[in-house]
Formats: sequence, C-alpha cells, structure tokens
Amino acid sequence: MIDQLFGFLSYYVPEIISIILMTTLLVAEAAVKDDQAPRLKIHIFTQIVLGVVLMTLFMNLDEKPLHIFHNAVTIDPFSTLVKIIMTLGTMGAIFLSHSSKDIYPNLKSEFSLMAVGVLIGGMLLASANNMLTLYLGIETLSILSYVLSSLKRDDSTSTEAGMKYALYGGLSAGIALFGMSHLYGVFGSIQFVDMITRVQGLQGLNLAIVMISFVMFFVGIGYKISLFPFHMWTPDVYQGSPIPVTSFFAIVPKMAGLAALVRVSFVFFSEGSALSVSWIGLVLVIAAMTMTVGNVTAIGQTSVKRLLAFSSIGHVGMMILGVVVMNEAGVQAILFYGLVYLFMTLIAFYVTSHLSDMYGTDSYDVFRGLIYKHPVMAIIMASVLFSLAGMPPFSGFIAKFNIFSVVIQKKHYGIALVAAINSVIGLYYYMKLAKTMIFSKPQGDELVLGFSGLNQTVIILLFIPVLFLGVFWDSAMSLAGNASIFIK
Amino acid sequence: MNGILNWILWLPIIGMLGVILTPKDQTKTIRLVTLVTTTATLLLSVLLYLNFDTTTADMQFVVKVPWIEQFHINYFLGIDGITMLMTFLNALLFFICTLSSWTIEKNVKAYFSLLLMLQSTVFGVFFALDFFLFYVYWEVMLLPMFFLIGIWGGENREYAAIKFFLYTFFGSIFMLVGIIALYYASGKGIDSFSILAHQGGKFTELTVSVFGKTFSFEHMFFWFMFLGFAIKVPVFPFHTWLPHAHVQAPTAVSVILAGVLLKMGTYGFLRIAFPIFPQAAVDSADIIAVLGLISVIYGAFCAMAQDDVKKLVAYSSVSHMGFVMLGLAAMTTQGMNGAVLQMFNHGTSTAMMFLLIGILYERSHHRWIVKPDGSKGYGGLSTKLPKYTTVFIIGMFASLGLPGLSGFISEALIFLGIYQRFTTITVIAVIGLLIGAAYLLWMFKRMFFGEVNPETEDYDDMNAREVFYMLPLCVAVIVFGIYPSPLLDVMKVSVGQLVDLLAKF
Amino acid sequence: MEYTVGSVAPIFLAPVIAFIINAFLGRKLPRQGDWLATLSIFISFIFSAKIFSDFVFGKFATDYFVHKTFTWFDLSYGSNIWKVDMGVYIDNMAAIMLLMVSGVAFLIHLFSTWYMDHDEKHGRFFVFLPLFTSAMLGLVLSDNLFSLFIFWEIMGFCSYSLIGIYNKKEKAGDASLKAFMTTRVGDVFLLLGMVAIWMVIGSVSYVDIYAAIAEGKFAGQTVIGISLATFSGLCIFLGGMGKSAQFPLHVWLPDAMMGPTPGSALIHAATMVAAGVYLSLRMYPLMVLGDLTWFIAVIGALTAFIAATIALVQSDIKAVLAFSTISQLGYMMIGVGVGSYNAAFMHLITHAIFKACLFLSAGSVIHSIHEQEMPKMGGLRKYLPYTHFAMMCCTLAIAGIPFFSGFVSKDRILGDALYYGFMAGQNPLLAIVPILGFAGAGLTAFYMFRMMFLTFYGENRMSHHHDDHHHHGHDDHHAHEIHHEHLSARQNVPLLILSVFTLGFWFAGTLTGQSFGKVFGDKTEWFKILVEAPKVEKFINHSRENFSSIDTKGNVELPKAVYEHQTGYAGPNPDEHKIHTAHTIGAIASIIIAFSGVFLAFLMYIKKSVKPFADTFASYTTTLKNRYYFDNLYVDIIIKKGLLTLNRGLSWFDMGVYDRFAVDGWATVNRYLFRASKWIDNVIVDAIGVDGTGVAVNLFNLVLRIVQSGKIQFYFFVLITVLASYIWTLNI
Amino acid sequence: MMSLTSYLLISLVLFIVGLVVMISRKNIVAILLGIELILNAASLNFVAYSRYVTNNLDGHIFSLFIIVVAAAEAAVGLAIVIRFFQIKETIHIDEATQLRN
Repeated sequence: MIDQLFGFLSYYVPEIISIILMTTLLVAEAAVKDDQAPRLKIHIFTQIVLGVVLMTLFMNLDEKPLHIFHNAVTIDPFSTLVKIIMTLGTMGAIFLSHSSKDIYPNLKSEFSLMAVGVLIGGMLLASANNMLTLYLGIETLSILSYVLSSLKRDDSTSTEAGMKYALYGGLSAGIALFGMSHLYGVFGSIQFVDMITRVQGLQGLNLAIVMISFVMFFVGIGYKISLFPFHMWTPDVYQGSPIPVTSFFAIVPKMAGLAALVRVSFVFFSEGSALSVSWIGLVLVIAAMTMTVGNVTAIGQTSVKRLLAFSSIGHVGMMILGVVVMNEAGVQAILFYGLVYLFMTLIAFYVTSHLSDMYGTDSYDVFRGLIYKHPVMAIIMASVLFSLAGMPPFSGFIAKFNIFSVVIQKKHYGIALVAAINSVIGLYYYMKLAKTMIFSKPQGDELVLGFSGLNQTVIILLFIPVLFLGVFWDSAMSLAGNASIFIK
Repeated sequence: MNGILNWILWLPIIGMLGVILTPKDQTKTIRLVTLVTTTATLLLSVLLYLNFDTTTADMQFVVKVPWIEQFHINYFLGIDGITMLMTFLNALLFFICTLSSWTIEKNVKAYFSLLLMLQSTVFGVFFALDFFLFYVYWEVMLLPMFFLIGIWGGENREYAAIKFFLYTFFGSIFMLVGIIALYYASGKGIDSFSILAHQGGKFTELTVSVFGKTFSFEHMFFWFMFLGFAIKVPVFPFHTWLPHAHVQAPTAVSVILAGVLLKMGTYGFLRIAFPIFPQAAVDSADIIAVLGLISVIYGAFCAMAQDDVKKLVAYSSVSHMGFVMLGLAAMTTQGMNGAVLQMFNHGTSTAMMFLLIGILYERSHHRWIVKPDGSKGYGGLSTKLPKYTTVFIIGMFASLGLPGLSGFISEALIFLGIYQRFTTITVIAVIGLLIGAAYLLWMFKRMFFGEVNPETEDYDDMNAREVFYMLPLCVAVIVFGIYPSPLLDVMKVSVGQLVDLLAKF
Repeated sequence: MEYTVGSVAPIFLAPVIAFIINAFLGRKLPRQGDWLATLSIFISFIFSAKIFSDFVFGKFATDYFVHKTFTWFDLSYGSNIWKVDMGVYIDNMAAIMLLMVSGVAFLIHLFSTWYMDHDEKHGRFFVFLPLFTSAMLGLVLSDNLFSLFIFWEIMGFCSYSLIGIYNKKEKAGDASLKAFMTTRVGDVFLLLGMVAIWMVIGSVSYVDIYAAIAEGKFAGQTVIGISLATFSGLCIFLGGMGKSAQFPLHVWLPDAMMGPTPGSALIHAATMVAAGVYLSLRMYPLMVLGDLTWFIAVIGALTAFIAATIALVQSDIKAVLAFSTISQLGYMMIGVGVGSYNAAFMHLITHAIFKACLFLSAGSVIHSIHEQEMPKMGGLRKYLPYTHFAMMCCTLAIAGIPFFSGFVSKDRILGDALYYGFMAGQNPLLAIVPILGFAGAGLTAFYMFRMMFLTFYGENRMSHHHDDHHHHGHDDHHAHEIHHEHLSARQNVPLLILSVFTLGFWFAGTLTGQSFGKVFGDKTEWFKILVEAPKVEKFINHSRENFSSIDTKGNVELPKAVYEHQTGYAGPNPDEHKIHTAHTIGAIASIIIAFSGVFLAFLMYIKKSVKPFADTFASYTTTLKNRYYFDNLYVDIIIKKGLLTLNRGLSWFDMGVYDRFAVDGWATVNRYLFRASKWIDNVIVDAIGVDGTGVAVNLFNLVLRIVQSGKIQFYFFVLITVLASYIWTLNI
Repeated sequence: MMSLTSYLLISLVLFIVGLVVMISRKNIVAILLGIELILNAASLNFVAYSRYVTNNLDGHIFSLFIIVVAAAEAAVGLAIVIRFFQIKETIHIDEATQLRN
C-alpha cells in the first residue's frame, strides 16, 4: 500500500521538485529582503531547478498512461507535454521578469515564487483526474494569479486588475463548484473514471441536471482560458498587469485550462455519449465567437500589450476547435498549436516588454522604424507576427493548418470558413504592426540599447523553433501525436 | 538531369545567402552576386528547355522526396509544357530586373536578397506538384513582395503593399480550405496531397453541407479555388489591388508582378482548378468568360482615362489578362493554347512597357502624361530619345497586338478559340482590341510627338546597360511574333491533354 | 509552269531585307541606303514581271492559278489536328497587281531619292518605304485571309509611321493616330469576319472559301442571328472600307498628307487604299452570297459623290488629290457592287498609275516652290514643263476623257452601274448609284481641271505672298529651284514613264475602251478576258500542294476568244442587248459630263467669266471646306464627348467608388461613424479611432467596446445571462 | 424530517442570493461575501448529496477543501481590496472602471 504510494511518487517528481522550489524561494525571498545582490543568484537557481523539472518531465514523456493516488491524478504523455509547455512558459516569463523594468526590483523573486506556484497549480490541473483535483488546480492557479496581476502595488490599474480578476474568478469558480456539486450528486462520485462509465446510461431528469451543471462546471474552465463570453476580464487584467505577468498569463493558465477542458470533454462527451451532439454545437458557437471577438477587438488596439492579449483570445478560439472534433488528431493539433504558440508569444512579449521599458509605453509608436534601430529584433519580431498570422514558412501556419485539417476532416466547413476569415482579420492587425516596424521612419534615431548579448541569444534561440517547426514539423507532430493518446 | 529543378529552385536562395553574407557597404559585390545568380538560373532554364521532351504531356524532371509522413506530403517538383514556358519567362525577367535594378541605392543588400527570394518562391509555385508545397510557396511569395513594395515603393506604398497582401491572402486562405477538403475527400491514399493525383474529375458526385445547406463538393471548392486564383489574375471584380500595387511598386517589382505573378493566377486555373474540377469548370465556363470579357473592356476603358503612364499600363494588364481568361473559358485547343501563349507574350511585352516607363522615370521622376495642373508631362520625346522611342514602339505595338509581333498570334488564337463557344462574347470583345490600340497610341502621341518639352531637354537616351537588357525582350517579342512554334510546340501537348479532359465533361 | 520558293519569295523578301538593313545600319550607308531600298523594289519588280509575263503572255486562261502552302505553326497533338497554313495564291489578278504594285512603288522610290534629298527624315523614310511595299506585295501574294490580315496590319503600321514621320509636328501625330485608329476600326471587324469563317469552314484560304461557297457549306450557318455569309462578308467589307477610305471611315485619308508626298503617293496609289478594293474583289463570291453587293454599291456611290463635292473647294493641292482618291475608290466599290468585276479591278490599276503620277507631280511642284496652297501658285507650266505634261495626262485620265485609261475603266463601271440601277430590275432606290456616279464624274472633271488651271495656268501669284506663309519661296531662290529640277532625271523620269501608261489602249486594247473603234481586235482586250469573278465551282475538292511538290495545275490551252461580258453574280444572266445599250448611253453621257465639267472649270479659272463656287455658294462651301464636319463628329463628339467621358467616369467609379467603398469601404464608414458618434460616448470614439476590416467588423467592434466598458458587475451580468441562455438553449 | 430536496432548495436560494448580491451590491466587500454565499451553497450541496445519495465521504472531503480554499481566496481578495482602498480611498465598485478600451 505505502510502497505503492512511493512508487507513484516516482511519477510525481516534477511536481514535488516544483513544490520544493517554491518553498525554498519563499524562504530565500524572506531572507534577502533588502539587498539586491543575491536576486540574480536566486533567479539563476530558479531557472536551473526549473530546467531539472523540465528534464524529469521529458523522462516521463514516454511513460504509459496511468492513474496514481487513488485515481486522483493521471500521468500520461498528454499531461506531461502540457506540463513541459507550461514549464517552458514559466521559465520564459521568469527570465523576462528579471530583465523587465515593469516589475519592482524587490518583487522579482516574488514573481518567480508566484509563477512557480501557478505552474504547480497548472500541473495539478493538467493531470487532474477527479473534480476535486481539478478544483484545487483551478484555485491554486487562480489565487496566485490574482496576486500576480496586482503585483504592481502602487499602480492603481494593476490593483484594479487584480481585484477584478479576483472577483470574476471567485464568481466563476463558485458557479463551477455549484455545478460540480450537482454532478457529484448525479454520478455519486467525483472520479472521472467512474463518470465515464456512468455517463453512458443517463437519461431523463438526470441527463438534464448533468447538462445544466456541466455547463456551470464549464464556466470554471472557460473563464480560465477566457472563452467567449467569459473572456471579459481578460483585456482588463492583461492591460493592468505587468508585461511579464501578461506573457505568463497568455501561456501557462491557458494551457492548463485547455488540458483540463480536453480531458473533461473526453470524459463526458466521448463518441456516442448522450450529450456529445448538443455539446459540440455549443463549443462550435463558442469557438467561433471567441476567435471572432478576439481578432476583431484586437484590430482596434493601440497598445501592443492589449493587442497581444486579444490575439491570444483569438488563438484560444482556434485551439478549442481541436476539442470539437473529439479525436486524437484534434488533441494533437491543440498540443502542436500550444507548443508553437508558446515560442511566438514569448518572443512577442519579449520585444514589447523591452521596448516599453525603453520608451515607457507600449503603443505602436515605439515600434516605429524598429528595423533601422535594431534590425535583428525587428526581423525576428516581424517573422513572429507573420507566424502568429499563420503565414508559411513559419510554424504558426502549420499550427493553423493542423486545426483546419482536423476541422475539415470532420466536415465542419462552416467553422472552417469562420476560421479562415478570422485569420485574414488576424493578418491585418499583425501586418499593421509589422508595417510600423519596417516601413515607417523612426522618430528618433537612437539605437535600441541594452538588447544585446544574452537577450538576443535567448530571442534567437526562441526563434529557431518558430522557423524550424514551420518546415520540419514531422517530428514535433509525431511527438504531439504520441501525447494525444491517453486513457478514457 | 533530374536534379536540375532543385538547382533552379534553390540557386536564388544560395545567391540570397551570398548577398546576406556580403557586407552592407559593398554594393557592387552585392549586385554582381545577384547578377551571377540570375544569369546562372537563366542558363539553367535554357538547358532545361533544350532537354525538354515536347512529345509527352507527363511531368518531367520529377523530384520527389517524402516530407511529412503523417499527411503524405512530399517535396514534389516537376514541369510540363506550360510550366516550362513560365520557368523560362521567370528566369529571363529576373535576369533583366537585376540589371534594371542596378540604380537602386536604398538598402541594396535587402533589396537584392528579397528579389532573389522572390524568384525562388515563384519558381516554387510553378514547380510544385504537391498541394501543400504549392500553397507554401504561394504564400511565402507574398512576403518579399510585401516588403519590396512597402520599402522601395512610391509615396503611397504602405497602403498598396497592405492591400496587395490582404487581398491575396484573403483569396488563398479559401484555397487552403479547399486544399484540405480535397485531401480528405480523396482519402488518405499515398500522395493524396499531390496535385496530379486529384486531377481528372474524381469528385463529381460528392456533396458537402455548409450551415445546413447542401452543395456540390466540386462546385463549392472550384469557386474557393477560383477566388484564390481570380484575385491573383486579377479578374474584374477583384482587380483593384493591381493599379495601386503597380503604381507604387519600384520598376523591377512591377515587371515581376505583371510579368510573372499575374500568370500564377491563370496557371492555377490551368494546373489546379480546371483539371481537378472539370465538371464545375465546364459548368461555370460562361461566368468565367463574362468576367474575362468585363475585364477586357473595363480594363481598356479605365486605361484610356489614366494620366499616369504606369497606371495606364497596369489597367492594360487587367485587359490583357482578361483575354487570357477568355481563352481559358473557351476550353478549346486554340483558346487554351492562345491563353498560355498570351501568358508568355503578355509577360514579355508588359515587362518591356514597365521597364521603359522605369527608364523614363529615372530621368523625369514623374510619370504624368498630363500633369494634374493640365500641363504636358512629356512631349517630343521621339526627337530627344531616338533609341528609347524605337524600343518603346516595339513594346507598344507588341502589346496592342500588331501582327508580326508576339501579342497578335495569341490574341488571334484566343479569338478563334472563344468564337467556337461564345460567339456574342467574341463580337463584343473586339471592342477591347480597338480601345487597346487607342489608349496606347494616344499615350504615345501625347508623350512622343510634338515640340520638345523644355522639361525633357536634359534627358539622355538609353545607355548601354539599358539597351542591353531591353534587347532580349525585343528579340523575343519579334521572333516569337514571326515564328511562335518554339513556344507552341513545347506547350501544345500538355494543353491538349487538358483540353481533352475538359471535353469529356 | 513551275513555281518554287526561289521564284516567288524574292518579290516579298527583297524589300524586307532592305528594310532590315536600313533599319539597323541605314545611317552608316551612303545616302542612308535609299539606293538599297530602290534596288530591292526593282528586284521584286523583275520577279513580278516574270510572273506577269507567264500569266498574261503565256496563257490567256482565266481559271489558271497557282496555289502553294506551307505550315506556319501547328497545334496538332495526338489525334487532334489543327494547323495554320501560309501560302501563295497567284492568279491573273494577283499577277497584274504584283506588276502594278512593284512597278509603281519602284518609280515612287526612284522619285523619293530626289524628293527626300537633304530632308532630315531621309533615312527613316527609306526604312519604312520598302517595308510598306513588301507588306503590300505579301498581301497580294498571300493565299488566305489570315496572312492577308497580317500584311494588312503591317501596312497600317507603316502608314502610321510614314504619316507621323515629321514627329515634331503635333498635327502629324494626330494624323497618324487618326489614320491607324480609323483603319483599325475596320480591321477588328475584318478579324472578326475571318474568325467566323475560319471556325465554321475550318480554313480561311481563298481556295477553301470558294469551295465552301460552291459546296454550300455556308447554308444555314448563322452568327448572332445573321446568316454567316452576310455577317462575315459585312465584317470583311468593313475592313475594306477602313483601308480604302470608304464613306463613313474616309476621314483618315485627307490627313494622311502630313507625311512626305511620295509617301502619300504610295499610300494613295499603289498600296494601302488598293488593298481594301483588292480584298473586296477577292471576297466577291462571299459578298454575292451574303447579298451585300447593293450595300457595297451604295457605299461606293456615296463615297464617290461626297468626296468629289469636298474636293471642289479644297485649296491645298494635296487635299484635292486626296479627296479625288477617295472619290475614285468609291468608283471602284461601285464597280464591285454592280458586278463589273474586271472594270473595278481595271480602275484600281489605272487609278494607281495616274494617281501615283499625280501625287509625284504635286510633289515635284511642292518641292520646287515649297508651297502647297494652290491660290499661291499659278502659271507654273513654263517653269515645270515635264511636270505639267505628266500632270495633264493624268488629269485627263482621271477626268474620264476618251483615249485615256480613266475613261476606259470608269466608263465601264458607270455603264454597268447604269444597267444595274435602271435596267436590271433591282430595287428602284438603287438608281441613286448611277446618278451619284455620273454626278461625281462631272465634279471630278471640274475639280481636277480647277487644280490644273490654278496650278499651272494663269499668272504667277507666288511672289506676292512669299513672306506670310512659308519660309523660303522667293523668286530668285525659286528660279534656282527650277534650274535645279531641270537637271534631275530622278524627278522627271518616273513622271514621264507613268504618264505614258495613262493611255487607254494599254488596258482596253481599244482606243475608246468601248468595243467600237477597235485597233487591235478582241484578243488584245486581255484585261477583260483575264480578269473575271472567280468561278467557285472549279475549287471544289481542290487539293493544296506544298512548295516542294510539282505543280500540276497548269492547264495551258487558250480560251475561246469570245467576247462575253461578265457581270459576276448580279442578276440571272443579263441579256446582251440591254447591257450594250446601257454602255453606249453611259459612254456618251460620261463624255458629255466630263467635257462640260472641264468647260465649267475653264470658264471659272481661265476666262474668269463665271464666279467660282467659293463666292456664289459661300454658305455651302463652308460646309464643304469643313468636310461635312465628319472630323468634328468623330473627334469632338464621339471620342472627346462620348468615349473619353465614359472612360473618365469608369475609372473614377473604379478607384473612387468601387475601390473606396466596396473594397476598403471601412475607411469612409469609419469617418462617418466618427462624426456621428462624437457626442455619444468616448468609448465609441475609441472604437472609431480604429480601422477595422469592413463595415460589419466595425459595427461589431463598436458593440464589443460598449460591452467592454470596464464595469465588473456588467461582466457578471453578461456571464450569468449567457449561462442562463446556454441552459435554456440546451432545451432538454 | 428534512429531505434532500429541501437542502437543495436552500442551497439554490443561497446560490441565487449570492449572484444577486454580486450583481447588485456596490460595496466590494459585500461582493466578496456574495462569493462566499455561492461557495457555501456548493459545499452544502456536496454534504447533502453525500448524506442522502452517494454514501461515500467524497462530498465531505470536497466541502472541507472548499472551506479552506474559500478562506484563502477571501484572504487574497481582501488584501487586494485593501490595496484598492489605499489607492482610491473608496471601495465602491464603480470606481474600478479605469481599465477599458
């Protein structure tokens, strides 16, 4: 019994390491309150440990799927890959936070602390196998996110963002919880494994209750990945929070929520389930609305941070099309999309953050004539923008291609058209930014300083996959393909 | 001989790397590297022509390497008669454009590397026999164009660049949907992304339902493809990006745009839309013909009203490409051959016109026939620039279809072809010929006759470089006007195969 | 009789080679290569003479022809055969035509070498002149409409370049543009008609078209409602109208005198305008089948008369000649229309000769005294005796005075016209054809002699106004000019040679041209015997042969020298008597008319006893001086007011409306929304600062921004309502 | 004798009251209280279900967790509200409209 538990622990190494890391950070952060010198050490330490987490995750990657801790947690390639993506995102965000001026110097290691915490919540969520773990995951994710978004204590917008996030999150979590409670009542268990078996035989009143309460439950996840219409907190929070936090939000909680969504919908709506039809219709509408709202609103933005925020909504709308089709290809597409999206978003936020640090604002104007000021940065940023818009030969196109292919395979031509139009709209605003960077003359002729050496190498390192996965995406696809197989 | 397509395709990229590696300030080296690359490509394509087997309609020089296992995507290249001509045209025009861009001073390095990248992507579009590869090249081609127009263009360049980009992207995204739909419709056989595997009207009885309504698969996706290609051609309702792009783009880019890029649209019809959806193509032939007719007449009328030479020629390409559409809609031996021949001839003659306008622009720095204030922009140029005038006359009469010059044969063939199918349209289309002569000659009269305009006093005639790069085009225009067989023999078998296929439906 | 490439090709190729050499290294050659051009034309003249002698002296067989083809290009693949053949088709008509064209062109070249001396455009002139000639020769040689069309257009190009050769003159540009575009109007129709025939019959070779007519392949074929024969025939005739300046499309020819005078001579006489008539003659069976002869006749009559009236009041010597050309072309068309096939063709030849001579004489006058306005000439006959002699012969010829060629040909046309209009039982309205014809004949005599009298007779009016109009026309200078011209053989020899051939019997074999008063007998009426409308029946299943193979078509027996009048297809075989009376009446009438015209001119301009028209009918003469306002109609009204306005409108619509609103309409829509909503809410102001893609997106964007108001509780509300709506829509 | 339905009714009432509070009240603390109400409704459900329907401890455990998490959430929420108050000198919700497009 107990040794079996320890056997299970061996699968749980990444989470454990992260928890240890979090606690150490807590202590260290408390220890070095005032002087700045050790923060660099702490930062490097954090990165190293996260690297270790990454390695252990990679070791888990080819494990057979299995449930541990009395079916509370699933360890399968899918969740592992999601965790890898999240960890990479966290590392990136932490690195960014360290160089960004948007975070008070004495809060930098606090940021790392919270980020790791959110990461842990995300890991929990990604491999949650019953409603309790799922709820805990969401809350761990959320509560720390509230704090993160209000990290700029003295800034009213940041605080307001945190507050809104908290209130909205609380409400949706409550509604989700209420839904869960009824699900528990109907199914008599909180384990997904039991639910899968029992959902088939539902009918009558139970079916109705399950549907209603599942929708409530769905709110809890939907707001996390900011699906329409639970997205409304997103722009405000993204605008209010510091840029590293925004970039972090754009990746980690979204991936976690998507993982949860995939898992849950596979639990309830696997092929032939009584509910799947109406559910697919619902998600189709939601997806269409989400991507349209995201893209259309993004057009209007003058602040690049908000633009990226809205575009991230649009991308999520694209990704959950992979949920609609309810097959492994869909999951594969989602995973590939997430992997690619990670790199693109990180680069975009890097450049934005650096420029807004330099000029104090993140409006379009700071991008004006970037090609003359810092060619490498401009070229990479432009490529990333085109990649986000889904232009070949960049990986963004491949991601889009996969989504399209799974959707069309299921003959959802209508939604494919909507997605097509959306990618045109997307191209429009990305291109406007690229145009500003490359065609227009710079206002001042001062060069972009301090963006050399380490930063450049990091950006280029991040850019390599964006380019590489656009041409030789076979291996990455097969990786995602393996990861898309997990037990129902 | 088999790897030659690879060479032609990747040589420009190698040259681009060479340009990138040269230091920014050594502009002469950069130009030389580009020139060497394009020359080598031209020679290779001539070699290709010499080794081309004109007796078969099959793909030749095929290169096939597996690329993506999961979707059975291959790196699959090959050419037939139609692409042979386009390849040669592309190589020739880029060689000429390199020379004509010699005077570019702004960001030479970036300019030439983008130019080479553009050439490679255009080759890719023509060579690709795999749908995915085709689409990738089709899209990637937009990037260098976007930057070439946007950075080296005229005063309103950003608008033009974005418009061009969005317009084309809008069309091609529908094409992407169509491509994927084809992939799943044809079932995950081997090579189900290969264009050839889809050809022959395999989808006639499939249906699809969109938003609850049921459509014929073939018709729906024919129109998807049509959108993608028609925007590129451009056919009448989708043509408005063209004048902007042409007027703003630098000379070499307009040459490429009019000379090769527009042909990609019609090439798409010949290689993809028609062979894959023959039923739909035959059913909607009359719509295509009517659109082509409107483009012919409308373009000609609009061209006549222009005071900007370049805009005039831009509209004239709308009109001439309308003839190509007419020829395609005819779906007869004469019509199709005429269309393909017109693609080539329009490539050469319009290239001449744009180059000449560019040469003039380098001297005058404006393009007004009649300036906005009503004064003459030029006038009496024929007295001042005899060589220039001679070349201009050749190019002009070639593009208005004077017998003995290349434009005539293709237009006559198109008329012969279209007559068999749409008599009334033929009768109306002659107006296009008439106006086509009118606006060009009127422009010529306003620019070249009369007393020498004092503003043009200090213009000097074409220099050796300019003569040198105009020469091949003049020769091509005259020789292929008198003896078109070298072109027709190459393409007629491939075209004939398509005609036979369409005749079955 | 065996023709190989070597015996035919030089006719066409020699001038082409001269063109190429002159075009590329004309400047380096001595005298800028004019001798080369002239020589090349002489070569083709020699070869044409060979062919002519073969045909005319060799064998008097009307139905003898040589037809050889080669494949130009070939679209055949697999079993599907389609190729385009080029070839040579020589029959009597072509042979005569070849001799005429090359001979006249040669003389014109010879003259030009004198005329264009010391002219800045000397070199360029001799680049285009041989090309022009070669195009015409190629047109005559060609065996099908397609190659005919090619040479046809090349001639158009050459005329464009020759007319506009003085490119410093704005008017030259206008004239060349006008010439090309006006003929182009006809050309596109010619192309259309050709395409129609090609696609139905499967070939545009004359031989095949005749065969098809004979086999009745045209029967039942229709094009947009009209029968194929009528449609294609009309289109082809429209082409002819454009090229040979028939009535509505005649406006270009008078302006064509902007070029050098020998160029005009070539255009007006030998090459360009002749092509239209030649085409109509070639396609005569088609015209008959399509029942177009009455139309052709009417058009011809109108042209003949209207041009003659205009010519009455022209003061520029070249303008008079130009309009006389138009008028004479009208007579040829009348001939085609009324079915006097060989008379029309004969008039083509005779006219070519005397009109060339007239233009060259005018040229020598102009070049000698640097003056074109007849009121400023006068009394030149003692300065320019040779010129005066030549020009007088030609004037007598064109005026239709007996013993001269013009009388022979024109009179036959008029006789047939008379028969056609009154006796053939046609529609009585067609009587206007002979009426206008005879009226025109009278006017012709009048204005030609008016020209002669004003130019060569009376007192010399030059010295009075030498300062106002032209730069160097002074007497001393002018005397030197005269002196100079006495010496130049290259000026006078062509004139004299040509004027020899203005005599009638060369063509008619009889002195008067009518059958009475024969001098040589029937057999020498070679023209009447050789040239007749093609009998289409003999072309049925004629097999074309290539240049390589041996020609077996040479059936060399002499035809029975019976004098039978060939009225082509007009009327079911008309009886001799009527025709004969018609001709007699016609002959007498035209002689009387001609002489009265001459007499009237004499009274007006020599005796001064009758006041010239210009004073008496001032109001009409303005109309005539303005050429019935056709140019204003075409240029000012149709083109400037109609076409250009349409174009401007369309292009404004394209960029200003369609592109602006439909394609990127959001820009303007934004502006309106912005104005409308300034006062609503700064939220919306933000919303409009945006540019969206398309109107819908904008409105959507607007709504979103109102929703995105930042009020957290509103978010809650939306969330819950949406939740409720989901649950409701799940309709369990 | 209390039945399951009555528990469910009570929890439903609590839930709706919580929603109404969150929407209508302008005081941020009151809104936080609304969240608490909703959470309590949920945990009541859990307990009731595990008592009457599914005779296992999952519901109880779940409700325990809910209480803990709710506490954490309330703590964080209040902390943020305090910062908000320190900056804005008010806890009126409509003051929080700084973030908007």
